[in-house]
Amino acid sequence: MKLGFSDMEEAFRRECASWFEDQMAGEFADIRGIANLVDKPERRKAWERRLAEHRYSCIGWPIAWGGRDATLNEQVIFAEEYARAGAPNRLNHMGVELLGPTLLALGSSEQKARFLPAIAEGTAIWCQGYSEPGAGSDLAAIRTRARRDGDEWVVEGQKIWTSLAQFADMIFVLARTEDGTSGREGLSFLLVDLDQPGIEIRPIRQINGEAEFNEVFFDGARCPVANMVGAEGEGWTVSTTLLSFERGISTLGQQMQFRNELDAVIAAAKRNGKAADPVFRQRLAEAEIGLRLMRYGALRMLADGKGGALAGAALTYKIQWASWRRALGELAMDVLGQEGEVAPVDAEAWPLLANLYLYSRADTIYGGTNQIQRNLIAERGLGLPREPRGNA
Amino acid sequence: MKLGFSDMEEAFRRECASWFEDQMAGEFADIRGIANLVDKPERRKAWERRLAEHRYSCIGWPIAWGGRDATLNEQVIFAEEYARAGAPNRLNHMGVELLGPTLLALGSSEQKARFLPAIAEGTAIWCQGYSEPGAGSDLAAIRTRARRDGDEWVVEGQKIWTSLAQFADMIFVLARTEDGTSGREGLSFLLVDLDQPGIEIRPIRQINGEAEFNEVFFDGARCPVANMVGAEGEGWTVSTTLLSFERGISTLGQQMQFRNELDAVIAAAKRNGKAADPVFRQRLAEAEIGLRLMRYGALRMLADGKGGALAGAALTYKIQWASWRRALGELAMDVLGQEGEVAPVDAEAWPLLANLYLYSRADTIYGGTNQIQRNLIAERGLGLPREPRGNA
Amino acid sequence: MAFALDEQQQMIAETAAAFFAENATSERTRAAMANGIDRDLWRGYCRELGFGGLMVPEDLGGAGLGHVELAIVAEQAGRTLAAIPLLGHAMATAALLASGDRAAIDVHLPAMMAGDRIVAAGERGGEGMLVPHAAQCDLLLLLCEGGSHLIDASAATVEPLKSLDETRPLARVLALAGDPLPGGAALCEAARATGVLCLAAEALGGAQEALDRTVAFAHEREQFGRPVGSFQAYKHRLADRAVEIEQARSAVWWAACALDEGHETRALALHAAKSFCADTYLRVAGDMIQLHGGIGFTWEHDAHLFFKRARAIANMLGDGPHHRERVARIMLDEAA
Amino acid sequence: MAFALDEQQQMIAETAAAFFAENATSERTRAAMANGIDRDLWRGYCRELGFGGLMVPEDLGGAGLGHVELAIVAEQAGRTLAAIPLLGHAMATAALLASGDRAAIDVHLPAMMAGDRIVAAGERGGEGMLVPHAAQCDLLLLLCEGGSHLIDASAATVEPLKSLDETRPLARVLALAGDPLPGGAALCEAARATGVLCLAAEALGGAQEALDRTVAFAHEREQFGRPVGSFQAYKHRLADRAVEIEQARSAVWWAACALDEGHETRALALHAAKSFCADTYLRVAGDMIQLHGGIGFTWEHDAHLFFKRARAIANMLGDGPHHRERVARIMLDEAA
Repeated sequence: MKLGFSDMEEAFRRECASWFEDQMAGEFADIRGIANLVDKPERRKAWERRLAEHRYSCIGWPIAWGGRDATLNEQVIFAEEYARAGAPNRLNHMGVELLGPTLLALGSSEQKARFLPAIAEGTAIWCQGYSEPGAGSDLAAIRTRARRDGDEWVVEGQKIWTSLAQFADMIFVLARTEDGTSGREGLSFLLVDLDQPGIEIRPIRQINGEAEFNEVFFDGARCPVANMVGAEGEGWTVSTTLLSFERGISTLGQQMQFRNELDAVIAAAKRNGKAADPVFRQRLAEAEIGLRLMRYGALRMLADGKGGALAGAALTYKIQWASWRRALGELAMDVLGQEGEVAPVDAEAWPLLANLYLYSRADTIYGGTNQIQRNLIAERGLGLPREPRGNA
Repeated sequence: MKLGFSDMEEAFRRECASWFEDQMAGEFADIRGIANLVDKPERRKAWERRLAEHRYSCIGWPIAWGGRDATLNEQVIFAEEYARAGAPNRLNHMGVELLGPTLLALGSSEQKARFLPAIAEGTAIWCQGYSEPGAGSDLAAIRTRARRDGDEWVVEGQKIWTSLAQFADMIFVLARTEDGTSGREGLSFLLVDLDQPGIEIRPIRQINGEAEFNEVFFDGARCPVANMVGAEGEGWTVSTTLLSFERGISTLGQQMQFRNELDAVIAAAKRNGKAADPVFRQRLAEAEIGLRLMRYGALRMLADGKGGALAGAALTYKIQWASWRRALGELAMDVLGQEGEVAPVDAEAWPLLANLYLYSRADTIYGGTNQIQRNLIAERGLGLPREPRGNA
Repeated sequence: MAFALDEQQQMIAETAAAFFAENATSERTRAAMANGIDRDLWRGYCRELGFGGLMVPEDLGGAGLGHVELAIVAEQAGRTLAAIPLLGHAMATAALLASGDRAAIDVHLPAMMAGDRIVAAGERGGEGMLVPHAAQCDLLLLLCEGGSHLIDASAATVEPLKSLDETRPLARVLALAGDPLPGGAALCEAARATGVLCLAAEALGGAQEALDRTVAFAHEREQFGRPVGSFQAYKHRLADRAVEIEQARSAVWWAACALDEGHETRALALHAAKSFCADTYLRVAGDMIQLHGGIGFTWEHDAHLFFKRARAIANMLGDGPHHRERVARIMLDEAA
Repeated sequence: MAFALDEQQQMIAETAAAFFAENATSERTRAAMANGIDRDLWRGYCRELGFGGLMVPEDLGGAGLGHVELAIVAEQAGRTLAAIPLLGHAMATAALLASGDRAAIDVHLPAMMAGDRIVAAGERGGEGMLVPHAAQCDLLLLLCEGGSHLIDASAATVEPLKSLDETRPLARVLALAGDPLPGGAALCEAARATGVLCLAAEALGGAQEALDRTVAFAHEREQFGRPVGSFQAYKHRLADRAVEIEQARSAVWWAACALDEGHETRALALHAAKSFCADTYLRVAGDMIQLHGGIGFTWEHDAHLFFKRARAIANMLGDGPHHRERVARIMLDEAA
């Protein structure tokens, strides 16, 4: 067991840090430290392409597909330095971190050849079509249908909570392809072009006044039959594989953003004197401890591969970070007091900490609510009986 | 709405306070402030009789049955002054507060005449036979059986968690009198003499080393048929009525004991300097607030009679005090640090606060666990769907 | 001792509940968010309901009621997030009456009672003076060290701000001129006490409404083929919040009675009520979002309005740690 | 970076787990409660397992392992509430090695490693000096301001006490004589760091075992015709505790690695591990009682032994608020 990195790894760290610093201090200074997910999409697309030019868009992928076949430790280092430099959240997170690995694992040669290069080059942005109005936490209740029409699938239905769909080029969709099925049976996993008449995207305005999430309506939207990943009716398995990539390396980058947020809270507490208040000091310490334990938990999760304790650590990660961040939002507002509740009249977006306070309420909901996570931990992690389904 | 008491009520308060002070400073000084429930049972029986001599054993009962027909406010005052003077916990709580009111409401004239005077005179101590090894939280799963044999019921089975049975003369028992029934059907409510060969009492040693609770084994124990309260098979209704008296006036006396415990924590914090620590001050304040809100909650509950908000306030009282006291136990130990973990080698019982820490873990379990209380609040108070029973 | 609403109080509660339910709808509150006050609603409250002079003695044309009745009404206003200047109004009424300044009373109270003169009230805080409705009001009541100022709004420099709680927007009072009201610290304390009670009662109402709506949702919404309210985790969460709301109600009633009766526990009760009710509201409103799932964090759903109001209340007139520290001072026998 | 047990560490974990599971049974622990130490178990640990010199360099006859291995073993000891003097032993080993005092090492280490010489270790606290195993030990390691003393037990006046945690009883050290070890504050810190890690690892093990036993009970016990573990409130409670235990494990590994590697986060890691693991153990052990229902607060059931051990660990070598305040100092860039 070892915490430290090797000299070669530290050299890679310096290389990453230096390149990111150049970019963020230079051409991409205008999007440095952008916390907001919906600002300046065109510039962020440009940033995706710049990453690709430097072969930095998907370093964990095989060299043949535009990656660097980077080791786990290199990926850890990359994610940390990326975030430390204030590089913006990846607009193509879904493509790089979720769909790409899924295609590498389960895609046909043709699918790899058609879809992977555009992700690696930063030219195709992907989003995820899972949740539906009646199937939020309960993915098995999906009702979006796809029927075969010659060489194409024709999709009818509605997805919701689709993050960043308004900027995306492609969507992967879980749709029911077999009539009369319910639950996990009869679903297929389809790759659909968003730029077609059968698709309408409506942004959903959130609690913080912005719109990251969308409703996506499918009304006769089409995709080639060849765009189905895995076998027909096996979409649930594909989606499970895809979700298993969710808690990977990118969590370490996400943690650097959390670090920035905690640092902002610390700075505010120092400014207004709360940093000297023993009651607040306890809470600040708890936040610091929680963040550090997330990091070491993620490192355990990564080092452990698929074995033993991973089940525990990986299962517990979502609720850990989401609860931590929500608590940080509350701490931020408690530290700031009334000053945290106001912004200039003409401000378009809320300042970092007010936005954290608001947006973090969604963290414990999307991607599996805390309640669902606890079910999973209890059932899969501890082997307790499953919650019964109702009769509906 | 009014907080204050009338002049007459305040006069009654002085009268009570003065009599209790005389007793507790005089003849009963040896059991003053006794927190332990199992110490000096004979002296406590003498105290029950002394209360009766002064017509103070059951002041809320009708005058005809040995009470004083006291108003609600008088009962509130009595309970508070009783506890304030450090008078010991009532050994006959079950008789005075639960069985007595139940007999007054549902008992036959003969039952009233046979059982009420001895309770009022402090000569018959009662205990409660509800829980069973397989029916802790789930009273409907009761398996203790009673079969008719001429003019008698013959009882077979086992009760558990029977508080103070080792000092009691009589037990009220919920037993299944109809073969083939299950759940709430076919239960009857019987009054059984403990002093007979068919009954064996085994104390259960608790986490604090003492034994307040007992197992009570019935092996051919007998009681006259006339000792059944309510109709045959209607025991569940009787027990529900009885339990509805549980959260009455006596809660206010109980709160004075809580006050003493909180005061002991405050004193300890002042002694060792934690009272100057802002982190502990917040927790001490929370404890103080919680205790005050219990008092005003109890007053609302009492003033409101059976209507409207009572449902809410009464339903929420058990979990409130049990959780408060458990938290106080934790606070006490946090305040005391290691000093709270030790006692002289020859100490028979734990000091007040260590005992609070240990015993309060039982508070959230007996008389309906916090989990059961939450079910009740959600189902009866908020009208949410009931938990399904299994198939066993 | 009779710790329940009497008949008149019950009637006031029902009247206020009906008035706000009918008039302070989500649509109207959202419409009022553009400028911070629903002025029609406020005039209706003052004139039709006749609550503009709720705590004003009858010889001054008021209803001659007390803090218990204020709490009853504020609870109902809080339930609907009514965009009205009740807080400043109640504080200024208390301050004026406590001042005994007959001239000021004659000048201001009649117009205030009619709903024509809007008062914003706030206190000097750490970094500045953020006062709810300061950008909308006619009069400003400012609580400072050792005294209060009641100032014509035109005599103050006010910077309007974008506020989290748009149903009661904050603005920054940058500079002010005007004379302190007679009465000094005592008057200041009277106004603050009334304000604290008003906020606690509002928080109670908001928490109750947030709970009720979440319970209703729990019956309707299905996941995994069952109403979400049938899941025990859901039930227990709501049960815990219901327990806290019962305690919060006890706290508000205690504080209101203690104020009206000059009870020895008056200060303790106010600190307890403000901290406990605000914390309860924060928790219930947070759970309201969580338990509604995705819909709960959309702009269209009202959950965020409760959530933001809860936060605003928590921060106003002393936060939780402040009030608990005051409780500690009292219970530990230190100077108040 | 490789944040997982390597093969040797995995083997040590399994060996220790098997040893304690076989030998540190509930019956033996309860029997040992009469005098506070299971001496046979301790000799078996030191000699048969050969862990008496776990952290002692090989040239001194030890196994030459580090804090990671100590943590692995302490976790397993904590799992079974083993009534052994591991804490004092580990702290004294660290102190002796850090002192470089060859004479003291030669005098004490061999007998300690053989399990023949028992060391109790503690620090001067607020009101007195309550030291675990002080009434059972041969040697006393006492951490004071600016230095440590390693004293023959006969040179100290010790008052035995009735202790909540009878599996590791406290006694009061009233007076002492003897020379400080060379090394001063640094040595003191080395001993405390090892002790803190040992306690954190014990807490992790105890929490894991308490969770595992409660999960097992949840499968067996039925109420309302269902296994209690099928109730969602039960499941979610256990899930929350499982999350905390995962975090606790990360904390222990982090602190152990940081100690062995002299990592810059060393101090932070130790404060985090002690406070987090102790809190986790307190919660899990408390829930163990609660979720067992009535049986959980009987003397016969082991739940109270975990509960009392958790409390004892929380109070030893600095409580939660103390360690969090230290974290605050570090993170807020103040003097450590």
